[in-house]
Amino acid sequence: MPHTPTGEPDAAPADIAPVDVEPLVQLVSPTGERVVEPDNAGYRSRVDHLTSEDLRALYRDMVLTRRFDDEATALQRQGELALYAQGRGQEAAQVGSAYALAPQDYVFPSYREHGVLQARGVDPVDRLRLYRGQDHGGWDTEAHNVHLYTLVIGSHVLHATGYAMGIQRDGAVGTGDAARDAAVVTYFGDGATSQGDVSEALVFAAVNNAPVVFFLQNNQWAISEPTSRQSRAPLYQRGEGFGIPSVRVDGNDVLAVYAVTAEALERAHSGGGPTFIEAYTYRMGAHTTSDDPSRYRERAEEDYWARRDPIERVAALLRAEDGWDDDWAAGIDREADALGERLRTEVRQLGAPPTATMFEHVYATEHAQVQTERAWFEQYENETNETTGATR
Amino acid sequence: MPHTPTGEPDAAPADIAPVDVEPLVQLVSPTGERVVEPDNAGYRSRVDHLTSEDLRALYRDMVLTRRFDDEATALQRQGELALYAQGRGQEAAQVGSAYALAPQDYVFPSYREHGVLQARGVDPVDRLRLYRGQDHGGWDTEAHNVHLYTLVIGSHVLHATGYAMGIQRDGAVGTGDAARDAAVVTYFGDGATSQGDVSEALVFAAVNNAPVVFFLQNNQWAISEPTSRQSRAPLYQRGEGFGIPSVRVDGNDVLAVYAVTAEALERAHSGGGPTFIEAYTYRMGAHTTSDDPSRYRERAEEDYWARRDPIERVAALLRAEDGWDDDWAAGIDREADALGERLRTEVRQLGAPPTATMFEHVYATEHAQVQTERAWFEQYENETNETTGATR
Amino acid sequence: MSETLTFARAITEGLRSALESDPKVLVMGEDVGRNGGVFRVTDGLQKDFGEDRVVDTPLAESGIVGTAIGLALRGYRPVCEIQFDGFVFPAYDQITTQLAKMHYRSRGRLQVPVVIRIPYGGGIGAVEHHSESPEALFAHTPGLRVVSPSTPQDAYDMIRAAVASPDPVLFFEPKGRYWSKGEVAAGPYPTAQAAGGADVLNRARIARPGTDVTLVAYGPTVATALKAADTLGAEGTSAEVVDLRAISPLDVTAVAESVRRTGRCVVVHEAPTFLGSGAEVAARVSEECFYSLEAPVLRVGGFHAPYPVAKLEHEYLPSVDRVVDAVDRVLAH
Amino acid sequence: MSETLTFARAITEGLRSALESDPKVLVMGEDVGRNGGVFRVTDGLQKDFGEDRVVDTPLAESGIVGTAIGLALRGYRPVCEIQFDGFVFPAYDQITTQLAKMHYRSRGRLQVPVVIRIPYGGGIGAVEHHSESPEALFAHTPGLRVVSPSTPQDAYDMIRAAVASPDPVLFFEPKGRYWSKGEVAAGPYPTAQAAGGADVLNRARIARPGTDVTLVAYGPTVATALKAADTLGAEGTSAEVVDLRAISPLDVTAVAESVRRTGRCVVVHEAPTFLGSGAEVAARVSEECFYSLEAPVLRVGGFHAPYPVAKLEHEYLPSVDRVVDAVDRVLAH
Ligand SMILES: Cc1ncc(C[n+]2csc(CCOP(=O)(O)OP(=O)(O)O)c2C)c(N)n1
Ligand SMILES: Cc1ncc(C[n+]2csc(CCOP(=O)(O)OP(=O)(O)O)c2C)c(N)n1
Ligand SMILES: [Mg+2]
Ligand SMILES: [Mg+2]
Repeated sequence: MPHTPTGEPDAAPADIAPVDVEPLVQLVSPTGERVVEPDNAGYRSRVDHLTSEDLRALYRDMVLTRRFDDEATALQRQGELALYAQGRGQEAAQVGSAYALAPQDYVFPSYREHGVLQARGVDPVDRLRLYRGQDHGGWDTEAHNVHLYTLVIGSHVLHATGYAMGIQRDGAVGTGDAARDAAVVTYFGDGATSQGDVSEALVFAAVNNAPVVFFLQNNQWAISEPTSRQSRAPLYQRGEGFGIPSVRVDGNDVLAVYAVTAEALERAHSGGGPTFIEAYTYRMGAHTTSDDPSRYRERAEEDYWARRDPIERVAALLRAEDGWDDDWAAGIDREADALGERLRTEVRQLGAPPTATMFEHVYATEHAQVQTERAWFEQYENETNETTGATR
Repeated sequence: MPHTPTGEPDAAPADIAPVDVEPLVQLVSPTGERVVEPDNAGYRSRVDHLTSEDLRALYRDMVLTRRFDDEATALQRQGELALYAQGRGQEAAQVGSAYALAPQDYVFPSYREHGVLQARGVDPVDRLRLYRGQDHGGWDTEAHNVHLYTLVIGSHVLHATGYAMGIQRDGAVGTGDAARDAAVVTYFGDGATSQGDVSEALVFAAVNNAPVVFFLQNNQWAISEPTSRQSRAPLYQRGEGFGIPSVRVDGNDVLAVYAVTAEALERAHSGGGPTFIEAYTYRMGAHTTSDDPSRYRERAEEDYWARRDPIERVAALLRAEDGWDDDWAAGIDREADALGERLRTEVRQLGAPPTATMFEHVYATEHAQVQTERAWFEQYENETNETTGATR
Repeated sequence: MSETLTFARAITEGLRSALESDPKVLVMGEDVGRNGGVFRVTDGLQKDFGEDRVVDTPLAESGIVGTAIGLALRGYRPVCEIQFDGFVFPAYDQITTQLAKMHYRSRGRLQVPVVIRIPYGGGIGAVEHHSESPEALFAHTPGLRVVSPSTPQDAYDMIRAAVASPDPVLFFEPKGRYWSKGEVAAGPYPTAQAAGGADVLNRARIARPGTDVTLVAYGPTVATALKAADTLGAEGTSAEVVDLRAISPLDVTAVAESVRRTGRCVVVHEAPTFLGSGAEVAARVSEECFYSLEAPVLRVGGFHAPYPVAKLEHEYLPSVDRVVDAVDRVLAH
Repeated sequence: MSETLTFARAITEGLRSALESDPKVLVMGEDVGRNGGVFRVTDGLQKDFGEDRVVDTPLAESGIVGTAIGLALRGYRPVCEIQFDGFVFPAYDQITTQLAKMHYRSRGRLQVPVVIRIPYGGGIGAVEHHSESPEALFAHTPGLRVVSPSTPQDAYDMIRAAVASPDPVLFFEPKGRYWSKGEVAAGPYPTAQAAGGADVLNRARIARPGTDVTLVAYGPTVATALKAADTLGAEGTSAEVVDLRAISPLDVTAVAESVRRTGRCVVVHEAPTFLGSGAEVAARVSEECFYSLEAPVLRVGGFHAPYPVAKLEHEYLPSVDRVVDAVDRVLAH
């Protein structure tokens, strides 16, 4: 069988310092130096206003996201979670893009965007209800303008597009009022790009000129399948084929991610329509706690990317530009410890919801089938309790 | 609401001679002159070998396709067909592309490719069984290497891709043996490009480097919706976003269509993988006999395209290069008349299949549910016949 | 105020009243705008309500329903048109895994009041995929309401209730009845809570009272059942016709109440009987009327075969004769 | 020759034997190659049969089934893996409108022997969409065969028959049983015609004989029914357990024969009972055993609610207790 040209170098070549794909927006090198080139001037200007307070805040959220990840993974190993999908390695892509959002912007995540949730203030314990098998959602979407995780790959990308069409109808686009103009950012993976729903979302967004940012985290793997099983063209080009301006960014460079997202949101807010962003990053962990990456990928590749850890990159930048305030850093470690402590305690306390919730909210108004079955079940439970003293 | 930039001029501007989109492969102008430009040299060389016999053959199939169309439309008006989807205006796109096929190539049409069927030798009466409500298919697919019409928009484009993956597995690609190397051509419309299945087909074809030619007939309309409701980028760019070489061709120029299809097939046969062709054409008739285009499109646009009739273009070319043999032309008219005659007679004779066929071929092997119901029905029919003398 | 309208026009007027009463209502689908839909059900609506509220969408059913869900999350009430029954399946994933489950997934925090209108059923001499009855494929899924009107008045009342209801509703329109006429009286536009619980979305209707046998039907087969009842009446058998209106929820109470009186039951629908909605009716009636049933519940419906070619559809569809035959059989028991 | 295998491994070995016996057999799906599938059912197959026969596909279920149809038209026999029950729906259109209908559409000229393997059912403590039982949503559609094994031996025999069968087969694997063990004896690989008509794809099996009540189950609930039969046996009630194996076709003859002997019937499946396959069983048994039934047919299954969170799934799933309770009720009649 003829082999497929991928148009993309393999993910794990030799031992090169810079990331190895072109074009790629990058503002900070893996070793923490600012990248100053003529063609990133526009993006550089978008991060000019970020103070060292901002850099510290980005760093803090990335570190807390990493700690959240480690604690959740540990909790799963201890049998406290049904499953967990690690975000390790994708903190810059997630936190950096979320920082660019206005409060009124709306997020449609996939299921791995713990860093986005961190930046949007979704309570860490709530973030784990789903993975504990205690709730199908877990947080108040309206309180954070973050929709629930969606597990059917790609389907939420259409919801995001429809939501953006609603924003248009509300007249909340192109008013010039920064507190009013709104947009949607939706996150999905390299695997998801193959789903028809994602392509249809690009169609709907383009023809409606909807204010939506398609934020693809190309973490190189869809479970065991490398990106070359999903596309033979670099994925950022996908958007262009639908008439959507597209850009590829170093997803492990939090400032570059912030800059391209800010640009995309400015376009969306002002009525310029959708943007497609490919954040080129790496899933450093397993797909989920059920997965064993050693079955399908090489240690050398993991090592290559370990040297491009997005958190180390911000740390290096902070060291270079902000000195490194040991007290401040220790404070963040204490915060992380407290987060871990809280998760270990409170997640364990997330018990089963009352049995009756099984029948609640199937419909918003009464439905005879649910009523009948619920009534039957309640009687059955009562009888069983009476006769056996326990349900089962 | 902000309006959408379409990146494409509206379909019906003023009264210009050449077709008004760029880039566009064209070899013959609407008035029948050869278009000789540096950048169509490669395509010109692909039609060099066509003799005036070939041109006459192309013309003949286009004329017969047009007559088939007219007769079928008339038959529908007389109540002899349940429905009919006219191909008027798309004869060059269909016949020209089909001419480029090798016998072993396989076609997956949509439901309007009467010109392809003509060129592949599918019997005209068989072509109308579906539209008569007498058969869901109508012809022997293996005899012509033409799959049945598929009415669920876009779904057959995946079948075509899978079929091409089968050709690869058969080792019938890249052998260099012109009688062996095979490929698939699949036809679909501008509306179909929005369906997730079509995008997924592009994904599968690209990553597998499958020998399939995606032949999009952009006839400007999907029932009442102009192409601008499906895409804001020119549609040929869609393929490129998936890493598939793409080209836009004047779909009313039979030689240009032949040339681009021949190029795509050469690529597919030799192991070069898929190609995406946008044939820019126009649906001169209604969507189907149930449709009334005056509800949604302008007469001026129809007039504009009437002047670009693909049959007139070949006729003009033949006049210019081949003289115009009146006897030959009269012969074709007689053939067309005979075709009309045959359709008028034989289509009327296509009666209802035996009732029992309703239960046949639901499964290839016996299935208890079908057996039970069939037995019941046969008994019921017998009893009803006995008691009332008629079924109903 | 009451008017004679075709079935199709009753839906148009119901949609018009919804669009007028609630600025959040949208109509969306393929060709619903300028063309007014292939059955002209949305005729004139785009002219009156504009392109932002009556929206011609790209040709992609998953996209239509998926974006409608997003619009609903933003507070809109989209009414999606699927052009024909057989073309709803590309949207099946969005309907089954997203639309049906989002209210539950969010523990009631989110509502997705999306209506999906589907012209369905056969008898119109159409080509493949244009005559199917897929309602059971939706009614099995918790979270969806599935309804089908049989008269212009119900069509009008039910589409308005469906649009106002906070739950997603699959609205199956018997396309073979589009040109039938009836009186339609307008009324006040329902509130969301009233609409969800409205009788027209929840309760069966006695379309014709009778005493000897209960005929259960909905949508297109109500007319068949009524005709069968006429025939039977002429032969001295009094058939009660129950029009279910909703397949989810199924008004088992009303059906059982009728069967307890008549002792016999025949269910009629166009979908294949195997695992069709009649299976549920038969199972429930058999259970709840165990001591009143004089004969097994029989089902008259489509056969276990894909919808056949138009030239055979009248053999496939449940006919008056086949209903009468089934009644003869339950009476003979 | 017989071996003790896990249920999952029995399927692996069935697939291996199909791949060995017929060069046209392909295995395709997400992560089925190097990773061996998320349940390791295809473990080792790519290594042994190569990347052209055991194919890691793009993440697109419609694409998987759609290209499988095309491959089948070219003479191949693709076995598609859907990763989890809840992810089959993007392929629903291809399955329902294309795969099911192509043989019929072509009047038998074309065959599309595609198998779709779907790990299904709950009880494994998973997150949303990973525990569902959507079999009824396929069995209603003419043209599809829908089966589900309950033992390693059946798993082995049925996957081989499914692959060899000329019809499309939806092969539902009770994922909760993947780790259960049993003896598996190999046999000759079936021919196409033999496979389609094979007992394992068409006939129910008496999993345990009994005289007082018939328990009808398939896939994951056969074990539940057997346990319930144990409990009942201890209480002096002799329950017969019928393992349907196929939901389409349903072996009504076998079930009715049993119920005629026992006079009582309880159907058990994990899917919601409303319009679940048990509705068809109940309707048919009520019809065919009208004079032998001593009590209504009862159904024990999932409730009319989306599959709940893992922490509640054991309340949702049909338990041994609930089966016993239903038997008590039919016996009390
Ligand atoms: C429709 C559907 N098919 C299959 C799955 C199973 N599945 C869960 S995650 C995953 C891989 C996703 O890869 P990608 O989109 O790259 O996202 P990532 O996990 O890398 O963040 C698969 C196949 C699913 N959740 N939904
Ligand atoms: C999945 C699906 N949705 C809707 C339809 C109804 N329908 C039939 S043809 C058509 C328009 C197709 O337009 P296009 O793809 O441009 O092809 P053309 O008819 O112009 O050749 C529509 C919406 C269908 N057949 N299938
Ligand atoms: Mg990924
Ligand atoms: Mg078109």
